[in-house]
Amino acid sequence: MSTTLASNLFVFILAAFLGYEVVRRVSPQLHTPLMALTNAISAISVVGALTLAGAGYGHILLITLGAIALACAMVNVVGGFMITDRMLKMFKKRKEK
Amino acid sequence: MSTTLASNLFVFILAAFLGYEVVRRVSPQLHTPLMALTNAISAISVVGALTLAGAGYGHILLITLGAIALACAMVNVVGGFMITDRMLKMFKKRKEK
Amino acid sequence: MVPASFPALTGLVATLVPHAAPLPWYVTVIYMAAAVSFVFSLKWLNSHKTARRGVKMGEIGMAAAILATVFLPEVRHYNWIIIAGIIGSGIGILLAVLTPMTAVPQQTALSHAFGALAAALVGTAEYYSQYSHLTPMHTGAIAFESLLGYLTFTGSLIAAGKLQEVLPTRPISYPFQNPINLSVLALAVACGIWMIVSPAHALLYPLFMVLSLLFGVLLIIPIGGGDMPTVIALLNSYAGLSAAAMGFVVNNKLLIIGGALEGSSGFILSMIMCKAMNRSFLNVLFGQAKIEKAAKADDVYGGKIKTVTAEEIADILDGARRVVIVPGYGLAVAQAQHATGELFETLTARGVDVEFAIHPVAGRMPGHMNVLLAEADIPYDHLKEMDQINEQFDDVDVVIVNGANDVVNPDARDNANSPIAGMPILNVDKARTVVVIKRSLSPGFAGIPNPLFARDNCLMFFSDGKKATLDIIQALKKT
Amino acid sequence: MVPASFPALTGLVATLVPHAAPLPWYVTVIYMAAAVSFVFSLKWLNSHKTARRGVKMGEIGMAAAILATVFLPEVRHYNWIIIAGIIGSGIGILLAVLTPMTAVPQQTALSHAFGALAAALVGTAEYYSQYSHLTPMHTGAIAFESLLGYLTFTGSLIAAGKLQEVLPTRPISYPFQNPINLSVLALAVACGIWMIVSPAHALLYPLFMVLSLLFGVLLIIPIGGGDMPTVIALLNSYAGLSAAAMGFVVNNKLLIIGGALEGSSGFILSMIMCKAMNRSFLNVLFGQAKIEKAAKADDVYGGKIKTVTAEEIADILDGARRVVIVPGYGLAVAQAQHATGELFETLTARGVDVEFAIHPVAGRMPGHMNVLLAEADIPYDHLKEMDQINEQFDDVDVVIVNGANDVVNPDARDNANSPIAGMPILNVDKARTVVVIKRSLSPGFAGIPNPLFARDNCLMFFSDGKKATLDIIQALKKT
Ligand SMILES: NC(=O)c1ccc[n+]([C@@H]2O[C@H](COP(=O)([O-])OP(=O)(O)OC[C@H]3O[C@@H](n4cnc5c(N)ncnc54)[C@H](OP(=O)(O)O)[C@@H]3O)[C@@H](O)[C@H]2O)c1
Ligand SMILES: NC(=O)c1ccc[n+]([C@@H]2O[C@H](COP(=O)([O-])OP(=O)(O)OC[C@H]3O[C@@H](n4cnc5c(N)ncnc54)[C@H](OP(=O)(O)O)[C@@H]3O)[C@@H](O)[C@H]2O)c1
Repeated sequence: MSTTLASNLFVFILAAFLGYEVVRRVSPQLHTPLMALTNAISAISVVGALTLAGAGYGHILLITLGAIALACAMVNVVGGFMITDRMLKMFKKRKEK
Repeated sequence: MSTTLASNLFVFILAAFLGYEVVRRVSPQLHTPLMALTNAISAISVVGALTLAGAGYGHILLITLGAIALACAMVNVVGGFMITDRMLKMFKKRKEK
Repeated sequence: MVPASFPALTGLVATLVPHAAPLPWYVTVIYMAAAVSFVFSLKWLNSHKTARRGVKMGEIGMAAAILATVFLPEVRHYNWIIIAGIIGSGIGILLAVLTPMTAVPQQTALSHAFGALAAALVGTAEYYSQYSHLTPMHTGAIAFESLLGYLTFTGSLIAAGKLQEVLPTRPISYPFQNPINLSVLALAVACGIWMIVSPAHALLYPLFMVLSLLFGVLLIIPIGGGDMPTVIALLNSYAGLSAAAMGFVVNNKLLIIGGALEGSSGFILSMIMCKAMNRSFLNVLFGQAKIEKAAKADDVYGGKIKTVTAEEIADILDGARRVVIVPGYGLAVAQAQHATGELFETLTARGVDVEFAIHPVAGRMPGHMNVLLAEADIPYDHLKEMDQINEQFDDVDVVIVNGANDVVNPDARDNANSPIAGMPILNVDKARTVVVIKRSLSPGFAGIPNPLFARDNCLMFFSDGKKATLDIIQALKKT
Repeated sequence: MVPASFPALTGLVATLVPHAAPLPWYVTVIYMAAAVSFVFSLKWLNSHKTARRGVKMGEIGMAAAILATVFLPEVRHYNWIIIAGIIGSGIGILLAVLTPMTAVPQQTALSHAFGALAAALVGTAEYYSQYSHLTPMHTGAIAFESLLGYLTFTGSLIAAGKLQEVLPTRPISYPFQNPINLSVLALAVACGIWMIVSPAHALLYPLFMVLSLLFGVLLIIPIGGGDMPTVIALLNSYAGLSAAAMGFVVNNKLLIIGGALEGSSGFILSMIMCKAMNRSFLNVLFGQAKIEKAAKADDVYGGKIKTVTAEEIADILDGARRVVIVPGYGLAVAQAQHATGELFETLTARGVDVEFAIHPVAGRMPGHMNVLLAEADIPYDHLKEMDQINEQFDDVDVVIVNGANDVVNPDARDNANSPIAGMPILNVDKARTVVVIKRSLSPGFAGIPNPLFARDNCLMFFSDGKKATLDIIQALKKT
C-alpha cells in the first residue's frame, strides 16, 4: 500500500469515527439543520474543483468539467451554510412576557 | 511542511479530538481504570522500540537503548491491560438474593 | 500506453497533476485549521445555544480553505473560477432564501445531487487527464469516486422529484427488480475493475459512467415516498463518501475529513430512521412494496367511528389543562404549520399547557417537523422527543393528532401480527381524549387500518390539516 | 557533517533508518485495525457492561500490532527482543498482580515513568543514529519527544515517591522557585532549538537530556500531596504526548493515535480534577503553597464539638432508613475499604438503604474511591456521583463521613471569603445527622477549619478510619 493511500485511510477512519461521536449527540430537533450543515461542510470538495478549473492548461473539456463541478460545489457551500443558519434562526426559546 | 509531517499532524489532531469525545463520556466511577487503560494503549510505542532493538546492526549502545525502551514499554503493555481488567472485575452489580 | 482513440486528449496527458506538488506549508496549516473548524461546527450543533456559532465557525473554515486554494501557485486562470463561482453562489443563495420550509426535503436532496455531481465530474476529469499513467490505486479511487458520485447524483434527483411530487411517490416496481438492479451494479463494478487493469481502454469509462447513473435511478425508484426520510439520510451519507473519495483522488486530507464527517452523519441518521421504523437498511432498499390487502378496515372501524365538529373540539379544549399536539406527514402536506402556531398561541393565551410530541420519522426528512414548527414561532422547549413524552400521556387531557397515522397506531405496540409490529409509537391512546385530524379513513404509509380511530376516547375530524386547525381556532375564539 | 567527537558512533550513521522503508501493506492494514481496536476499547469503557470487552479489544489490537512488527523484514535479531520482552512482561505481571488497590496511584505514576522513559530512550537512539543527516523537522520531533519523555520520567518518579510517602508529601519550596524552574525549562528549550540548527554538536544532546530530567523533578516537588490527582492526570497526558511524539519521529501513525488518545484522556481528567477543586491548571502547577494561618480554628470549633462513641453511633444507625457514606482521602490512608464493605453489608442486612457519595477529587487519583469500594464488593450502583446525590441529602437520615474533610466543608459553598470558596462540595450538612470519622480536628489538604464539625447535627468520632468502622460494626451487632 502506498504511504499516501495509507495515511489518507488513517485520516478517513479517524474522521469517520469522530463524525460519529460528534453527530450522535445532536438532538433530533436539529436533524434537518444537521443535514444541511454536513452538506455544506462536505462541499469543501470545491477545493478540488478549484485546482481543476483554475489550472488553465490542458484541454478545454477538462476545464469545463472543472468549472461545472466548481459551480455545483459552490451551490452547496453558499446555499448549505445559509439555509442552515436560516433554519437555526427560527428555533427560539419561549419569550418571557 | 513535508507531506509526512502534515499527514502525521492531521492524524494527531483527529485522534486527539476523537479521544476527547470518547473519553469525556466515561463515568467518573471508571476514571482509575481509564487511566490504566490509556496507559496500556499508549504503550503501543513498544512498536518503535521493537524496530530499534531488533535492528541488529548499528552500535551496541543503540541496541541497548532499544532493549531498555522495549522492556519499559512491555511493562505497560502487559501490566496496563492486566491491572485494568483486575480493577474492572471488581465492579459488580448488586447480586440478587 | 496512450491509445490513438483519444486523439484530442493526448496533448494534455501528464500536464494536470495539481496534487503531485506538495502544498506550501501555510496552506497545509490553513487546511488543518479548516478541518478543526468543521469539527467544532458539528460539535456546536449539539445545543441550540451554540448552534449558530457552529455555522459561523464552519463558514470561516470554508472561506479560509477556499481562499488558500485560490491563491495556490498552480491556480493560474481565474476567468472560469469567477464565472462558475458567481453562478454557483447565485443558485445557492436563491435556493437558501426562496425554499419554503415545507420544501426543505427536496432542497436537501437537490444539494446531495449537486455535491455528488461535483465529485463525479472531478473524478471524470482526473481520469481523462491522467489515464495514461494511472496507478491501479489511483484508478481505483477515481472509479470509487465516480461510481458513488454519479449514482448519488441521479438517485438524489429521483428522490427530489418524488418529494416534489413531480414523479409518482408510490414505489415503482417491475418483475425481477432486485436481480436487475444488482446486475447493473455488478456490471458497473466489473467495468471499474477492468479500468483498474487497463485504464486506457477508450469505451470503459463512458460505459462505467452510464451504468453508475442508471444504477442511481434504479436504486431509488422502487422506494415509496414514506421511506424518503431513510433514503435522504442514506444519500446524505453517499454524497459525503463521494466527496471523501475525491479527497483520495486529489490527495487532499481536508476533503477526506469533510466528506467523512458527512458520511458518518448521514449513516447515523439513516440508522436512527430505520430504528424508528423498526426496519433494516436492506429492507428499506430492497424490500418489495408489500401487496398485502388492508382487508380488515371495515372490521376495525365498522360502526365505531365518532366524528366531531370544530365547535365540539373547541368545547373539549375549553376544559383542558394539558394538550399535546402530534404533527405528522399530513401537517407538512397541508402546510398547516403556521395555523398550528396560531393554535398554540391561542391555547397558551387561555392558560393551557401545550406541547408537541414529535416522532423521529414524522414528516419527510429527519427533524423536518421541528423545523416546520420552529418556523411557526413555536418555542423549541415545547417540542418533545418521543422518549421524553411517551410516559406522560396518561396525564394529558387532549391529544390533537394532525396528519399523522402510522406513528400513533397502537397495533405496532400491542399486536405482534401487525406489519408494523415493534415500531416505536407515540402512546397517544393513553390520553383522556384524542382528536384526529385527517381527510378520510384512508391509511398512512404502511397501508394498514389504525385501531386508534375506533377507540372510545378517539374523535375524528375529517378535514384538511390547515383548514381544520383554522376552524378550531375560529371556534375557540367564539367560546 | 560528521564530527570527530563521536568516533564510536560514526560507523552506524545512516544504517538505522527503519521507518524510511514503506511498510508492507498487510502491516499497514493491521496497524489500522489496531487503531480502530483502541478506539473501541476506550468507547466500551463508557459502560460497566462493555468495559471488560473493551480491555479484550485493546489487548487484541496490541497483540496484532506487536506481532506484525516483530515479523517486519527489518527486525532481524531476536535475542534482545526476547530478553527485554520477558523482563518487561515479568515486571508488568508482578506490578499488575501484586499492587494493592490502595497503591494504584503510585503504580499509575510508575507506569507513566516507564512509558515516558521508553519514548525518551527511543528519541535518544534516533538522535544518535541519525544526527548527521537529520532534517530540522526531524530533529524538532526528536527534541520534543526527548524533552517530554525525560521530564515525564523524573516527574512521575517524584510523584510516585510522594504517593508512596518515600518522599515528603508536603510541597517543597525555595526562594525564586518559579523563576528558577522556568529558567531550566527555557534553557532546555534553547538547547533543543540549537540542536535543530546544528544537530551534530557533541555536547548539546546530553545537556538537553539533563535539563529535561531536572525540569521534571523541579516541576513536581513543589506540588503537595493533595494536588496529586491533578498531577497524575497531567503526567498521564504528558506520557501520551511523548508516545505520540515518538510516532512523529519514527513516522508511525499507530503510535501517534495511541499517544494522542492517552494525551487527551489525561487532559480531560486533569480538567475535571481542576474543576472539582475550583482551581486553574497554572495555579496547581505554579501556585505557591499558601502560608495563611488557619488561625480561626478555635473560633470555629470552640465549645461546639460533640463527640460520640461507636455505641452511640450504632444507636443512631439503628433508627435510620437511609444512610450515605462519604469516603475521603483518609479512608484510603486507613485502608478502611474492606471494613466499610462490611459496614455496608451489616446495614443492608438490617434493611437500611446505604449509598456512597463520591466527590470527584476524593482519594489520591481520579476515580480512586470507586475502585477501593468496588474492591470491597460494594455494588457499583450504590456508588453515586456528586451531582447524582447532592440534591438528596435533605432526605438522608445519617451521613457517615470517613476521612474526608475539604470536600464536605460548607464554607466552600457559603463563605465567599474562604480559600476554597466556589469548590463544589457534597452537601452533607443538609442531612439529619452527620457522623464524621477522623483522628483529630486537624485540617484537610486546604489547611482550613471546617465549620461542619461545629454544626448542631454533626457528631465527631475521633479514631482511625478502619478501627472506627470496625468498632461501629461491633456495636451494631450488639444492638
Ligand atoms: N416505512 C414504514 O414502514 C413506515 C411506517 C410508518 C411511517 N413511516 C414514515 O413515517 C412518516 C410519517 O408517519 P406519519 O404517521 O406521520 O404519516 P402516515 O402514517 O404516512 O400518515 C399520514 C396521514 O396524513 C394524512 N394526510 C395527508 N394529507 C393530509 C392533509 N392535507 N391534511 C390532513 N391529513 C392529511 C393521511 O390521511 P388522509 O389521506 O386520510 O388525509 C395519512 O393517514 C412517513 O412519511 C414515513 O416516512 C414509514
Ligand atoms: N488542592 C486543593 O485545594 C484541594 C482542596 C480540597 C481537596 N483537594 C483534594 O481532595 C482530596 C481529598 O479531599 P478530602 O476531603 O477527601 O480529604 P482532605 O480534605 O485532605 O481531608 C482528609 C482527612 O482525612 C483524615 N484522615 C487522614 N488519615 C486518616 C485515617 N487514617 N483515619 C481517619 N481519618 C484520616 C484527616 O484528618 P485527621 O488528620 O484529623 O485524621 C483529614 O482531615 C485531597 O487529597 C486533595 O487531592 C484538593
